[in-house]
Amino acid sequence: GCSGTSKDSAQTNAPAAGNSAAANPNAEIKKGLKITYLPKAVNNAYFTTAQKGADQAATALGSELKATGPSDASASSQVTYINTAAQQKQDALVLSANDANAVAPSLKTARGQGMKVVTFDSDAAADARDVFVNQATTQEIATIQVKMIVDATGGKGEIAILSATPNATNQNAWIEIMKTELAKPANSGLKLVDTVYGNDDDQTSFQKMQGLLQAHPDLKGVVSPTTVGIAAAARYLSTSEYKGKVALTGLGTPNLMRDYVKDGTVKSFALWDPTKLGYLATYAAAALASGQITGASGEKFKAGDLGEYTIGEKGEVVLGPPTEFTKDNVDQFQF
Amino acid sequence: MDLPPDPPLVLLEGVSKSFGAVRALTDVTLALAPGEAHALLGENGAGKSTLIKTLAGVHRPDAGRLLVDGEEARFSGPADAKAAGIAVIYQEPALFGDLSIAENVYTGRQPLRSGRRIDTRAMHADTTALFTRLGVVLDPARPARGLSIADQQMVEIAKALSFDARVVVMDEPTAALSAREVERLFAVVELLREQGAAVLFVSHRLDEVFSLCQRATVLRDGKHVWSGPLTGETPDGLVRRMVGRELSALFPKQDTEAGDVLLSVSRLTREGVFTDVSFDVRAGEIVGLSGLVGAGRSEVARAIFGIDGVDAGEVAVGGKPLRLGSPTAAMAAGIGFVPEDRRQQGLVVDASVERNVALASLGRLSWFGLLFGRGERRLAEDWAIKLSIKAGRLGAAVSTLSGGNQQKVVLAKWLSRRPSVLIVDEPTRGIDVGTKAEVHRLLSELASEGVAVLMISSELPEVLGMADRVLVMHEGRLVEEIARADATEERVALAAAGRSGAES
Amino acid sequence: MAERLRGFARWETALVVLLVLVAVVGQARTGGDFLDGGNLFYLGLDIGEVALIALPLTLVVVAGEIDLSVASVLGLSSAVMGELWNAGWTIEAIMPTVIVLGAVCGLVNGLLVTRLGLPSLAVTIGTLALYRGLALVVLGDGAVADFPSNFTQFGTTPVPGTWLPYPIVLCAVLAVGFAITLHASSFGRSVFAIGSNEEGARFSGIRVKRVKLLLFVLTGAMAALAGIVYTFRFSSARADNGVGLELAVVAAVLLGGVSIFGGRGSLGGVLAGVLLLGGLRNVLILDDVSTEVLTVVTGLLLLVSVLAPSLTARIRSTSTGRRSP
Amino acid sequence: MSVVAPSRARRVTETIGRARELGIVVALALVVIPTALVNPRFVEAQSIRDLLLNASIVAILVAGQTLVVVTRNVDLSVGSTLGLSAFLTAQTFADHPDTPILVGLLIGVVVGTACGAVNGILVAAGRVPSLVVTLGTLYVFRGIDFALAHGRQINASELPDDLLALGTSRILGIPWLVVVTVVVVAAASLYMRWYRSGRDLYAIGSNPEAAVLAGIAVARRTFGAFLLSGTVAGLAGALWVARYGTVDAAAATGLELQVIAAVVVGGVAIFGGSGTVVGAALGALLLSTIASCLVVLRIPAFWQQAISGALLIGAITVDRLLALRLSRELRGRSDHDG
Ligand SMILES: Nc1ncnc2c1ncn2[C@@H]1O[C@H](COP(=O)(O)OP(=O)(O)OP(=O)(O)O)[C@@H](O)[C@H]1O
Ligand SMILES: Nc1ncnc2c1ncn2[C@@H]1O[C@H](COP(=O)(O)OP(=O)(O)OP(=O)(O)O)[C@@H](O)[C@H]1O
Ligand SMILES: [Mg+2]
Ligand SMILES: [Mg+2]
Repeated sequence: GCSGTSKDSAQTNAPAAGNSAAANPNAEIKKGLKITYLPKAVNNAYFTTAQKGADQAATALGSELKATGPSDASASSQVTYINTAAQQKQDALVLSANDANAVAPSLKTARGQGMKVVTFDSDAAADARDVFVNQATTQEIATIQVKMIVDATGGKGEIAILSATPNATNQNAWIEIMKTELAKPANSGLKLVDTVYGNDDDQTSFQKMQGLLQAHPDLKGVVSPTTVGIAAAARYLSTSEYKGKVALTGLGTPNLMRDYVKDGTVKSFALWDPTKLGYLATYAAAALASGQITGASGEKFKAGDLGEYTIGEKGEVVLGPPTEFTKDNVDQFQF
Repeated sequence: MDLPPDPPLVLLEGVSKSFGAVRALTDVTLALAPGEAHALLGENGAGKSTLIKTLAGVHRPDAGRLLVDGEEARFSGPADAKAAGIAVIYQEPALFGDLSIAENVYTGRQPLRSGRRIDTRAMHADTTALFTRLGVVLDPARPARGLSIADQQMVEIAKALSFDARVVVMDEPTAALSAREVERLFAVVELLREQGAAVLFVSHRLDEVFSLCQRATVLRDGKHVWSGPLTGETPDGLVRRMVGRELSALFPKQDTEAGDVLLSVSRLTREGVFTDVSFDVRAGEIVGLSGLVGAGRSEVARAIFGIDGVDAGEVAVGGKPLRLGSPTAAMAAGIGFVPEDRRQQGLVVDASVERNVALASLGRLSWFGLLFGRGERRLAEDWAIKLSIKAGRLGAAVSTLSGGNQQKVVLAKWLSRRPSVLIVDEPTRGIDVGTKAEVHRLLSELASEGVAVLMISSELPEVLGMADRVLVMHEGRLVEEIARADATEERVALAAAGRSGAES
Repeated sequence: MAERLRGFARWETALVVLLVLVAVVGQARTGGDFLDGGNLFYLGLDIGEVALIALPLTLVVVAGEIDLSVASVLGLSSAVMGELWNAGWTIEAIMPTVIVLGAVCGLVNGLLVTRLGLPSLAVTIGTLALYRGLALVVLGDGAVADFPSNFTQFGTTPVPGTWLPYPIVLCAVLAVGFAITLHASSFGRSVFAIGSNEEGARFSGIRVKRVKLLLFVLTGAMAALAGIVYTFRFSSARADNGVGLELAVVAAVLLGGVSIFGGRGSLGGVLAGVLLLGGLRNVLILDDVSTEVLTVVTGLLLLVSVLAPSLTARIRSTSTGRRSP
Repeated sequence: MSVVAPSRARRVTETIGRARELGIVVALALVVIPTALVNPRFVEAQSIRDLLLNASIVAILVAGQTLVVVTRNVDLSVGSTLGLSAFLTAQTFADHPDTPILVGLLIGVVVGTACGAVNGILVAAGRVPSLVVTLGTLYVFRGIDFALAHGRQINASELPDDLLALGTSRILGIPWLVVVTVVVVAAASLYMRWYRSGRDLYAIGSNPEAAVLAGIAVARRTFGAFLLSGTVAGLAGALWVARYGTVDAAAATGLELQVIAAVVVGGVAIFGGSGTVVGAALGALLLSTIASCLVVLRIPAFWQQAISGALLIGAITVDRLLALRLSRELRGRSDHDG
């Protein structure tokens, strides 16, 4: 390019409409705050569970929580709902972003109009939200999955990944770090041979699992870092002749996986409690909307039963390390 | 009212039927007695097919009643008519291209075997038996798609016979058949008559009517004109009843001096359709192209206009060679083409009159592709007056017009382009008597203005009355050229049947 | 048939009445939020791409064909845009390239339909998968989001001093062009003629195949343009952009009174259809009506759009004792 | 008049008629054999069972869709019908764990039949284009599904084991689901081949006006085709629960395009009149086998969709060329004996 706008000549997006206001750690949580809860899609069991936590928090805080959202988890489908929340002059938005970038412009506009934005589970562009409530650090999630697959396979052989959509922000971040972990000499016995995508669709994941096993006769293990994927994969494994020969682990909910850890298809899997995630995100939203915090690193806020949390780098709050579920402890969890 | 001796099998009484503004039937009465073959006669558009469709339960009459065996019957659809024992061979074959011939014959009545399954073997055997009766060799298992018109007609006939119906209605069954098949068909009709069935027979060939039928009914403009026994009647007498006036008045072709050759066709061939067709048409001339249905006349016209491709041969317009295979090129060279099927090919019936008239002149009416103002309306108004098109509004859909007026719209569409060569294919098919004369006057006028006209027509009197020269096609070849002075009905008919050259 | 025509004319009137109704009721139910400038801006953004694609698709459907691959072309153009931007191309060079690419996608559809005589429904179900697949091949799981803000702002800010989004302004300008093309040009007359009677059109010297080919090419190019708008609006080039949008566009076109069999329809009706679907969605979401109701309402509107004209036509034809075919 | 000896003519037509199904079988072989050479596991029992299982639900839907498409209509709502019936079936089992398996399955079938009846009434009695009607009901049925489910996901642990066993257990090594599919396909194909009302469907699609003249009850038959398509989609929904064990409101979203693609690939003319259920079911098998092969051949994930799309277009193109050839053949013969 000679005179046009190219990647080299352009300035990247302007920085966020900064939080100039100072935090007042002693500010009371306002009553009757209007909060919108916006999951990736309305018919997703994981988010339905998280919504329970959000509801509990809202009740405790005396806020008005409204759940809404699109029926499909495509990149742009949430934007309408973000705009609507802004239009309805909601005080805060609790959001799990389908696409970090696609929601950014409308989030910025909404914040410009005074709405506070908390992302949870899946972040939006850092300059488009105030706080991100992370279920666990990317590093923790990746590490625990690598640890589980090493346990299950004895640390030797070919493994593959069954992920959600090719564009899923979370999964891609975890997979990147898992690759780094696997490259370490300690894990040199494991060889990642393939990554396939089940699109967070039960049927597709099911069939992709089959395909993986056929394509790689020497496969020893599969990691599925998505609740939909691992459940579908476990169901396939449990009835196929590969049961017990191919290990499966990843991120799953106890309710979906209970049968499979008990029948030995899966040795262990991990997850955080989505109810707590929704609960924490709602508390963060209320704290922001009440001026207790601004999202700056080092600020602290109280999150009801969960205790006190500190905002870390880039406005991130971490719920805590993921829980590993095995047949011994899985019955203690209901979500 | 002349009633047959026995109580009629079927009696249509005072039947009227309109399609929008077109009164297709007005107070028509028709009685069919067991054991008789009854001719239904009338000009194109007289209402014969409409009457038949009323009898078949396709149309519900607006007024009048239908009695079967003296009992009033109400048909809510063709199935009811079938159940009452009425079998119909429609004018246009209506076959299922994807189904086998046998299934076409036995649609909905396939022979069954255990478990209510269709017995294909029996069905094929029955079909073959029927065809043998008719003297046809057709494979009952082959799909109906791709059958020639004549074969399609034979399948329709077989279908009607397979019923053992008490009333068999045949709407121009012989139009596409050769003499041999017609003979077979007649033998079958005789058999049906002996079994006590009534046969209603439509044909424009009066000799067939006289050899087959005992009684006849004549319709004119949708009205009942005459019913009676055929004994003592003459063909001329019947024609007078159908037409209502002397024939000569109908065809006012003015004599003109033929000018330069405007359309020159040489050695045109489309494999399997027509072969080695060569002829010229001069300015001021009307050349008639005659032949039996299926002889390939329309196909020649389509090829000249560029709708179909050709395998060999050339066409020149006004001395300049024409690029074949492109209607746009043909139009640019000055050819206009009024196709035979006006509803499918000539018109966009859902669109308004003005849109249709302007459809072939869009280039001329538009300015850089844009249509401003009322150019289309003005063009249509102009030609509606010139051709006295009767339409409620020029914005009304063409489908609301009567057949004759629809035909005039097609003519207007092409005449408004001022073509130097005009090809008309069956220009008066399905239009009423008065309009027909008007169309003839128009064609004649055009010729006198120096247009070269090629007229394809299946109506012999029309060809004989209008054409300066008659070309006759038989099975895809041009077999004879007859000057106006020498053209007689007999000579053209013989040539069309492939028996020309007996005398010159 | 005339009744049918009048019925359709009336359907367009009915659409406008429905639109007004939605606006009035929406305004009341949402406490004035609906007709607020900010909300209208969002509404405009939301319908932008659908409207852009609906313009050429109207012509395609009027000509008796259909193109289901539009959303995939949108996705492919978005993916290519991202890839070219990553490769260091300038936006000024990327935009025409992407539009040409869309036109080529349309050309492929058009050639398969006109040269091989394949049904467009089947062809474009195939290219729906093909083009989306190519988008994935081009950009994979990546997302390109660092487009310069002086371009992305066209998708995120209104025209200064108004609440009008830029895509809507673009769409309005193009709509005038398309309306003139369809309703006041010889090309448009050909399109209608082809849709009502293809054979008749051919016998009138209309180059049926060429017209259809052109329509598919145009649709591809417009879908690519919609892809550019989409990419700037979300500042995000991704292979899965616009998944499933084809149904929304087809629904809007049909709701606008265009006959799926071709030959009937108007661009005004389609724009009203786009507005009605978008407006209704907007009102319902503002009014906190659930997603499921939204989906049902969309479907019911479609059913009404075909049943209403057909039923009125039938009632008339029975009163004149006539059977429709 | 035709003077061709019937035996020869019959042979030509029958060979070409069969060629369309044969073509799909050949295509299947072309896909399976190279894959098996590269990866012998592909033709092991487990793998073949999986191939058949993967195709089975779509193949069931395809059987119903063929009935509709042959009449020159289309049913776009099958995915939504399946979703609704799957959810209601699963919900019945989840909320009333004592429901007998057959009763539960019947609930799915009844729901599907009801959806089919709605489509059928609208198309046959409303005399409106089926594409628009079923696009409308696609939204309506899915919306109802969403409303009933309200974000709920029913999973394997809530479902009776006997039901889930139906999705995985086998008889003589053949999965039950595959047996059911074969029965449905066989029943539909026998119906369309050997029964009067089945042949009527072809007649209607082949020439609607002639069908009226021939006294065929066009509206009733069209209604029947949609009804059966719904019934079959309902059955597929119930089986979906058994097979996948997890159901939410989004189950089978977008499946209609796969079904129509399979029908078209299977040689059913999209404008009606011709095609067989067996061909269409083979089409479904071909498409799902291609998808499996691409995974097994380790084609990069991002290429798979593009390749399936290209193959789909290739298949309909070949089919079209075959059909053109057939019609030319028929025309050529009648020309020469004229
Ligand atoms: N469905 C229809 N709608 C409108 N007008 C019709 C319809 N069918 C027939 N007509 C009109 O009714 C009149 C009688 O037509 P009909 O087909 O009965 O004539 P016909 O005597 O069979 O002529 P032909 O000898 O050409 O077959 C014609 O003017 C025709 O255009
Ligand atoms: N004996 C035959 N064998 C094969 N095809 C035939 C035969 N007769 C007619 N056809 C086909 O049937 C079609 C109809 O021909 P058509 O009736 O239009 O011919 P025509 O001479 O123009 O008759 P008309 O104009 O009187 O209807 C043509 O495509 C022709 O090829
Ligand atoms: Mg007639
Ligand atoms: Mg002809």
